[in-house]
Amino acid sequence: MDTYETVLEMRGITKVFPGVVANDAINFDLRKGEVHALLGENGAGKSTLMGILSGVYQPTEGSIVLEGAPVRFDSARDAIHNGIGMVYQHFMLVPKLTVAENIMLGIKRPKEPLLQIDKASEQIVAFARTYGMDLDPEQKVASLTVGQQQRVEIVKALFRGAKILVLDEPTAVLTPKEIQELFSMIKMLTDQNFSVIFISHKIDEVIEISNRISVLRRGKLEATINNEGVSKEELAGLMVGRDVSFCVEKTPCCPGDSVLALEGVGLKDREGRPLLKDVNFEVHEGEIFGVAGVDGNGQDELLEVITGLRSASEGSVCIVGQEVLGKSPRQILEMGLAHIPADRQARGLVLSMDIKENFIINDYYRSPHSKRDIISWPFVRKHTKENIERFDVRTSSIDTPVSTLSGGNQQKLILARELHGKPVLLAAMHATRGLDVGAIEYVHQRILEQRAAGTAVLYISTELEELMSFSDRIAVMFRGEIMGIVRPEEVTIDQIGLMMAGSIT
Amino acid sequence: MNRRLNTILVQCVSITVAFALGAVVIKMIGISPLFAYGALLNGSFGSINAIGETLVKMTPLILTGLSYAFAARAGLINIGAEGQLYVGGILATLVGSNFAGLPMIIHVPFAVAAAFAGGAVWGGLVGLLKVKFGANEIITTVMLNYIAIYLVSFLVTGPMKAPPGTMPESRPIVDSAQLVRILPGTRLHIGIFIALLALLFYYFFIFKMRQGYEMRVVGNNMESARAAGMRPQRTMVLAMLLAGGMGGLAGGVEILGIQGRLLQSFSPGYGFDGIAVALVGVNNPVGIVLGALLFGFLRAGGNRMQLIAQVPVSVIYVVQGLVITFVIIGQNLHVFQKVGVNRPFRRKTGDGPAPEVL
Amino acid sequence: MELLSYLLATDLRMAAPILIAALGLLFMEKSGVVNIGCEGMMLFGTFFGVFFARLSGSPWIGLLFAGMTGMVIGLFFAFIVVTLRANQIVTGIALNIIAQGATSTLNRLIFGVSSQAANAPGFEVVPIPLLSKIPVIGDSLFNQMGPIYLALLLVPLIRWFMMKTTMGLKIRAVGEHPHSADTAGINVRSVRYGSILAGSFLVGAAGGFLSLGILSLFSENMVSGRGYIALAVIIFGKWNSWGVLAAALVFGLGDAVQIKMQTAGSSIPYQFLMMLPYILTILALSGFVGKAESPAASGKPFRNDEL
Amino acid sequence: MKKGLLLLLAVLLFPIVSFAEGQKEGESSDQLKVAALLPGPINDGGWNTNMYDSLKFMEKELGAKIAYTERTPASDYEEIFRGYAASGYNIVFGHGFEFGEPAEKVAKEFPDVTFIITSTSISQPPNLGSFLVDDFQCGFVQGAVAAILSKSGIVGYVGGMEIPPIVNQSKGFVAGAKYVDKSIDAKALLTGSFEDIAKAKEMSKSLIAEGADILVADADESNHGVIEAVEEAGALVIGSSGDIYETVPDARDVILTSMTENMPKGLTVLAKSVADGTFEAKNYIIGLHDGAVALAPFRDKASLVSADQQAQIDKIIQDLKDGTIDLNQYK
Repeated sequence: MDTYETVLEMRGITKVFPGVVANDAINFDLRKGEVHALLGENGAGKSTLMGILSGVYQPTEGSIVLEGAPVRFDSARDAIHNGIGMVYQHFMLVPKLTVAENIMLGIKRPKEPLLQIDKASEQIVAFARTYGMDLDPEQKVASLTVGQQQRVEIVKALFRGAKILVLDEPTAVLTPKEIQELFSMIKMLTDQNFSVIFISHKIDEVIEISNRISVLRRGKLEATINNEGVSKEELAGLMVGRDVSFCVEKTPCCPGDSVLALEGVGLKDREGRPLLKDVNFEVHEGEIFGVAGVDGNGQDELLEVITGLRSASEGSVCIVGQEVLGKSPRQILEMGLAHIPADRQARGLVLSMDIKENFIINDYYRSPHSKRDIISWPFVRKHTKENIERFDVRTSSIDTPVSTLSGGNQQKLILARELHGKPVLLAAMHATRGLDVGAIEYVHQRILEQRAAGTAVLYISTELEELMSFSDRIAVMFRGEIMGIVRPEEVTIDQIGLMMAGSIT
Repeated sequence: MNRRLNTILVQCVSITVAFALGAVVIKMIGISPLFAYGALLNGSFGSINAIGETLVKMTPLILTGLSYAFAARAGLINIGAEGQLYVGGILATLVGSNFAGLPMIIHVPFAVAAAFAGGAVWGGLVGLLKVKFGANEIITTVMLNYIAIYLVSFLVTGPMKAPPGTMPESRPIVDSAQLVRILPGTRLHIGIFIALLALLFYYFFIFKMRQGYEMRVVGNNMESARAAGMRPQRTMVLAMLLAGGMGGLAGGVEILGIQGRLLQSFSPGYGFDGIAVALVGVNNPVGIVLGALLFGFLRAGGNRMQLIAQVPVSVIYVVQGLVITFVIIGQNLHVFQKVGVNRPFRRKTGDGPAPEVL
Repeated sequence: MELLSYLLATDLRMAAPILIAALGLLFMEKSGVVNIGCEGMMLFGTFFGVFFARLSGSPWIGLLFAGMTGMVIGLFFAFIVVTLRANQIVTGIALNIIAQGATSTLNRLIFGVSSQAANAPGFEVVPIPLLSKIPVIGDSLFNQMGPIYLALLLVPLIRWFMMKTTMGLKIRAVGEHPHSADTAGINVRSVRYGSILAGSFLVGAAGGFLSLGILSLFSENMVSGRGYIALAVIIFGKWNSWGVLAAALVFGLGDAVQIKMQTAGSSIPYQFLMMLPYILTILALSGFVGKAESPAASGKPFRNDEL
Repeated sequence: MKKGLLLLLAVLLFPIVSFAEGQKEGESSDQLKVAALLPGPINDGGWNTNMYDSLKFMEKELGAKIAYTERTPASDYEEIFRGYAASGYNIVFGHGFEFGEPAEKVAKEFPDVTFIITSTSISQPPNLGSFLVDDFQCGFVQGAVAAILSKSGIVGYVGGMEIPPIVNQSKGFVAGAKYVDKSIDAKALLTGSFEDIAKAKEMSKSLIAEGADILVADADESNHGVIEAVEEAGALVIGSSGDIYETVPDARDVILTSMTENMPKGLTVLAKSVADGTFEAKNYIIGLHDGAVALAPFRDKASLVSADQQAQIDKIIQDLKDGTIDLNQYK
C-alpha cells in the first residue's frame, strides 16, 4: 500500500440533539483523490455528520482537521471557504433564478459589488467545459431536469473552489443512465485529485463507486473497510447490525379474482407532458404486486390515480369491478382501499395532533365514530386503544401528539389505521423507508398477513431486493410506462435494473 | 402541563413589562402612574358599573377573537374581523330598524342572525377568493376592512340616512330589536350571553364536531386531509364563513346593544383587538375569554384613566400596543432556548399551520 | 391639455409618498418580509421629519432623520420578526397601534397643545430649466419638489440594484428560497435585517415627505391609510419597481381624479372612489389583473436548524 | 426558570410603584366642575380647539374645574357621560350633534347634572339643553364676503366630514355667494375627513387651479392643508368657527378674515346660567344677532376692500341681524 495524503479528518465527532445522540464519537477520514462512501440507513446519522462538516451544525464534541490544520465551521460559509462542497439530496437551488445566478449566489467578491452576469456566465460555461459539462447559464433552474439540476449543483460547488465534494444520496432521484453519467463524472473528478464523500444507503452503488466504505448505524461508526471484495451481505450486516437474509418467509401465493384492474391509464401534466402512459395491470386477491422503478418515474402519479387524489386523463381504473375514475378519494376509501402513502409525515399523519385523532382520520365522519356530525370520543378512545395495542404502537397514552413518536411507531400507527378493518385493496408506497430493521420486518409481516387474508396488495418501492423477495409479481416502471411485469423467481435483479433503465426485456 | 403553566407565567411577565413601560410614558406626561393605573383598575373593576363596562367591552372582543381563532384553526390568518364587524352592523341595523312591531322574541334573534349572515358573507368572500383564485387572505381581509368602513360611511350619509336627513346616522333600532340591559345602572346587555354562547359553540364545534375536526386537520396538514378524503377547499370556505359570522355578530351586538343605530366608524377597533385577544389566548376558548378580559379591562379602564387621571387617549393606545408587542415577544422567546427539536433534520412536511403570507 | 397637465401634477404629488413607502416595502418583500406596520412607520417618519426640520431649519435634514427614525423602528421590527421569528402580520398591527399613540403623545409633549399645528420648513418646488417648459408634461414632471425627482430616480436604481448587484441577488434568493441561500453561505438573517433597515429608511422618509413635502406640518394620524395603500401598490405592481411606480401612479390618479370630479361637481359618492384602490388590489390578487406572484418564502420566519 | 420569571415580575413592578406619589386634588365642594366630550383631538385648530378654549375660558372666568375626553369612541359616549356625571361634574358638554342621543339617556339618570350638546337643536327638560351656532348663517356671510371681494368670480369652500354643521355651512356659503351675484361660481367641496390634510390641500389647489381666488376653510385639522395651499398658490382664505388670524399667525399674509363664533363666550354664559340656576333646558341658537358670531376685521387686508364693498358687506350682515334677509327661503 503506497502512502495516502489525508485531506480531511473528523475526530471523535459527537452530536447530541435533545433526546437523541445523532453521532457518537465518530472518526472519519478522507484521502486525496478517493471516493469514500458513507453507508447507512436513513437516520443512521449520515446527514448529521455531513451537517457538521458543512457548518450547519456544530459538534457537541470532537474536532475537524483539514489538511493537517484543525478547523472550526460556524456556518456554511466557513465550510465553503475551506473547500468543502455539499450537494444535498434536496437540491439547494432557487428555482426562479437562472443557472448563472444560482452559481454566483453567495460567492464573495468584495472588489466587485456588481454581478456582471454576462461575464460570470462566460466564466461558468468555460469552467464547466473543463469538466466536460454543458450548461445553459441563461436558463431558469425550474425548467431543468433533475439530472441537469444535480450537475448545476456540482458545478456550483466546484466553482466555489471545492476540493472535497460531498454527495448526499445523489442517485435517489436519477435513472440508471443518469447514475452512470454521474459515476463517470465522479471518476473524472477523483482523477483530478478531488476527493468525494458519497453518502448512500444503496449497497450496490457504494460497492461500484467507492474506494473505501464507512458504515454508520444508530449514530455509531460500525467499520471503515477498503472496497476490495466486500460482499453485499457483509455490508448489509454491518448496516443493520446483524446478518439478514434478503428473503422473507412467505407461503406460496394463491391469487384469487382480480381486485384492482387498470386499463390504458394515461395522465398528462399541465404542459401536456405524459406522466403515465397506457398503464395496464391487474392485482388479485391474496397477491402482492410490486412496482419497481427509480423515484419519479410515475409511481407517485400511479398511486394518486388509484387513490383518487388525481384523476387520470384516459383509461379506466376498477376496484372489484367498480370504476373509480371520477370518484372522490373518500368514495374510493369506502370501497375498501387502504392507503400507506410514500411520505408518512407529509401525507399520512397530522404530526401536531394526537394519536386517537390521527387514528380516526378516515372514519371520523361515519357511525359509530360519529353520530349526526358529532364525534363520539368515548368510542374513538376505546377503538383506538384496542387497535394500537393490536399493532403494538409504543406510546404512553393515545393523547400524545404523533410528532413525539419514533418513525417506526408512526408507521405502525398508519398500519393500525389502514389495516384494522379488512381492506380489499392495500396500496402502499415506500412502506419501509427510513425504518430500522425491526420495524421493517414488522411491516412486512403485517402486509403478508393481509395477503394471507386475501387482500390484494399493491406495493411500490425503489428497493429492488425488498421487492424481489417480497412480491409475487413485479411491474417495472420507466417514464410513466410499465416496461414489463415479471415474476421475481424468473428474473435477476440485473434484468430488472435494465428495465428500470428503459430497455424492454 | 408544566409547560402550560410556564406559558401562562411568561404571558403575565410580558404583560407586566408592557405596563411597566406604559408607566414610564405616563410619568413622562407628568401624571403619577400609580394614580393612573389606580383609575384603570377602578374604571374596570372598581364598581358594579365598572365591571359592567368591562363586560360590555368584552362582548365584541370575545366575538372578534373567535373570528380570528376560527380561521386560524383552518390555517388561515383573518385580519378582517373589523370589516366583518361593520358589515354585520349594517345588516343588524337593516333588520333592527325596520319590522317595528315584531315581538322581541322573534325580532332580536332575527337581527342577530342577520348580523351573523352579513359577516359570514364578508368572510366567506375571502374564503372563496382564496380557494378559487389563490388570493392571499391576509391582504384581501385588510382591503375588505377599508371597503366595509367606506361602505358604512356611504350608507349612513346616503341610502340609510335617517330622515329628516341632516345627520350621518341610520334610523334608530326599534325597541323590539334592542338587546335588553340586564344590570341596572350599567350598559351590560344580553349580548354578553350571545358572546358566551358563541364561545361555547366554538369549543363544541372545534373539538366535538366532525367539521371542526376537519378544520384542525386541514389547518395542520392539508395533504393528509386530502389523502383522508376531506375537501380542504370547502373546509377553508366554511372556516371563513364562521369566522366572518363571528365578526358580524360582534358588530350586531354592538349596534343592537350599545349604539342603537348605525354610525360612521362605530367600532373603536374591536376587530384588530380581536387578533390580539386570540393571540394572547392561543385560540383556546378559555384563553380567548382571558384575552378579551385583558383588552376589555384596558378599554373600560382606559376611559376612566382619561376621565379621572386625565391621561390622554394617545397614551392608552401606547399601552395597548405595548401589551400586544410584549405578548408576541413573550410567546417567541423560546427561540433562545433550543427545545423540541427531537428529530435532528426536520424535513419540510405540511406539518403545523404555517400560513404563508402574500 | 390644461386638465391633463393638472392631473399629472396632482397625481405625481399624491403618488410620491406612496411610491417611496412602497419602494421601501419592496426591499422587505423581496427578502421575504411582510410589513403591515408600514402605516405606523410612516407616522413616526411624519413626526420626526417635522421635528428635525424645525431643529435644523432644513427639510432635507428633516427627511434624513425621518428615514433614520424609520430605521430605528425597523430594527425593533426586525428583532421581533427575524430574530424572534414572530408572526409578521400581528407585529405590524401592534406597531401601528403604538405609532398612533406615541406620535400623538410626543406631539403634545414637545409642541404642546395649541391650535397652531407643529409646522416646519417644507420643500420648495425646483423647476428643472428647459425641461419644465415642455408643454403638458413639462410643468407636471419637471416642476416638482426635489424628493419627487429622487423618488423617480430610485425606481430604476432599485430595479438595477435588485437585478444587477450581488447584494440584490442575495436578497432575491433569501426571499425565494432561504435554505438554498443559507447553504450557499449567505447569512439569511443579516440579509433580512439589512433589507428591513434599508426599507424602513425609505418608509420613514416617505412619512417625512408627507409632512414636509405634501404639507409642511405634523398633525395626528395624518398618514390616514397611505401605508396600507403602499402595501397594495406592491402587489398591484407585482414586486417590480417599475410596476410599483405604475401602481402608485394609478392609485395617485384615483385621488387626483376624485378631487377633480368633486371640483367639477360630480355626483358619485366619494366613498366609492376611496374604495377603488382596495378593490383593485383584491382584483389583482385574484388574478383578474394578471396574477401577482409573491416571493416564495414571503412572510415565513427562517430557522436554519431544519433542512 | 420559573423562579427567574417571578423575580423578573417583581423587578418590573418596581417602576410602576416607584413613580407613585399622591396626586394633589384641589377639591372644594362648591367649585363648579365642567367636563366635555370631544369627537377629535383638542389641537385640531377648529371645532375641538374651540371647545378646549371654552373650557379654559370657564376655568379662568368661573374658576371651574375642567376635564375632557378626546377622540371619544362612539361606543362609549353614553358611558363617559355617565362617568363624568357620576364623579360629581355639574355640567357635561357633548361637543357635536352625535352626542345628543346618549346624553338624553344619561340625563334622565342624573337630574341634577346639566348636559349641553353643541351643534344640534335638541332639548329635554329639566337638565338637557343644546347650543347651536347658526352654521348656515355663517356660511352665508362667508359666501357673500367671498363673492363681493372675488376678482375671478370663482370662490370655493373646503369642508371636512359630511356632517350637519359642515353641510349647512357649505349650503349657506353657496346661498350667500349667489345672493350677492347670481353669476358667481361658488364651489363647495368636502374632503370626507378631518384628518386627511394632504387631501384638503390638494382640493384647495385644484379649486385655485380652477380659478378660485378666495377659499373658505371649514375642515378643522384639515384647515392647515387649505391654508398651505392658499399660501403656495397665492389666494386668500376665510376662516371658520374661530379667528385664524389669531390661531394661525404664520399665515396672516393670506388670511382675509374669519367667521368668529365666540363659542367660549357663549358657552361660558351658559355655564354661568347653570351655576346661578337660570339655565333653561332649551336650544340656544347663537348667530349674528347676539354678537356671539361675527365677521372678524380685515386687518392687513383692509386695503383690498373698497368703501362700497365694505358698505355692501355691512348691509348684508345688518339685514341678517334684523331678519330682513330670511335665510329659510334658501335652506
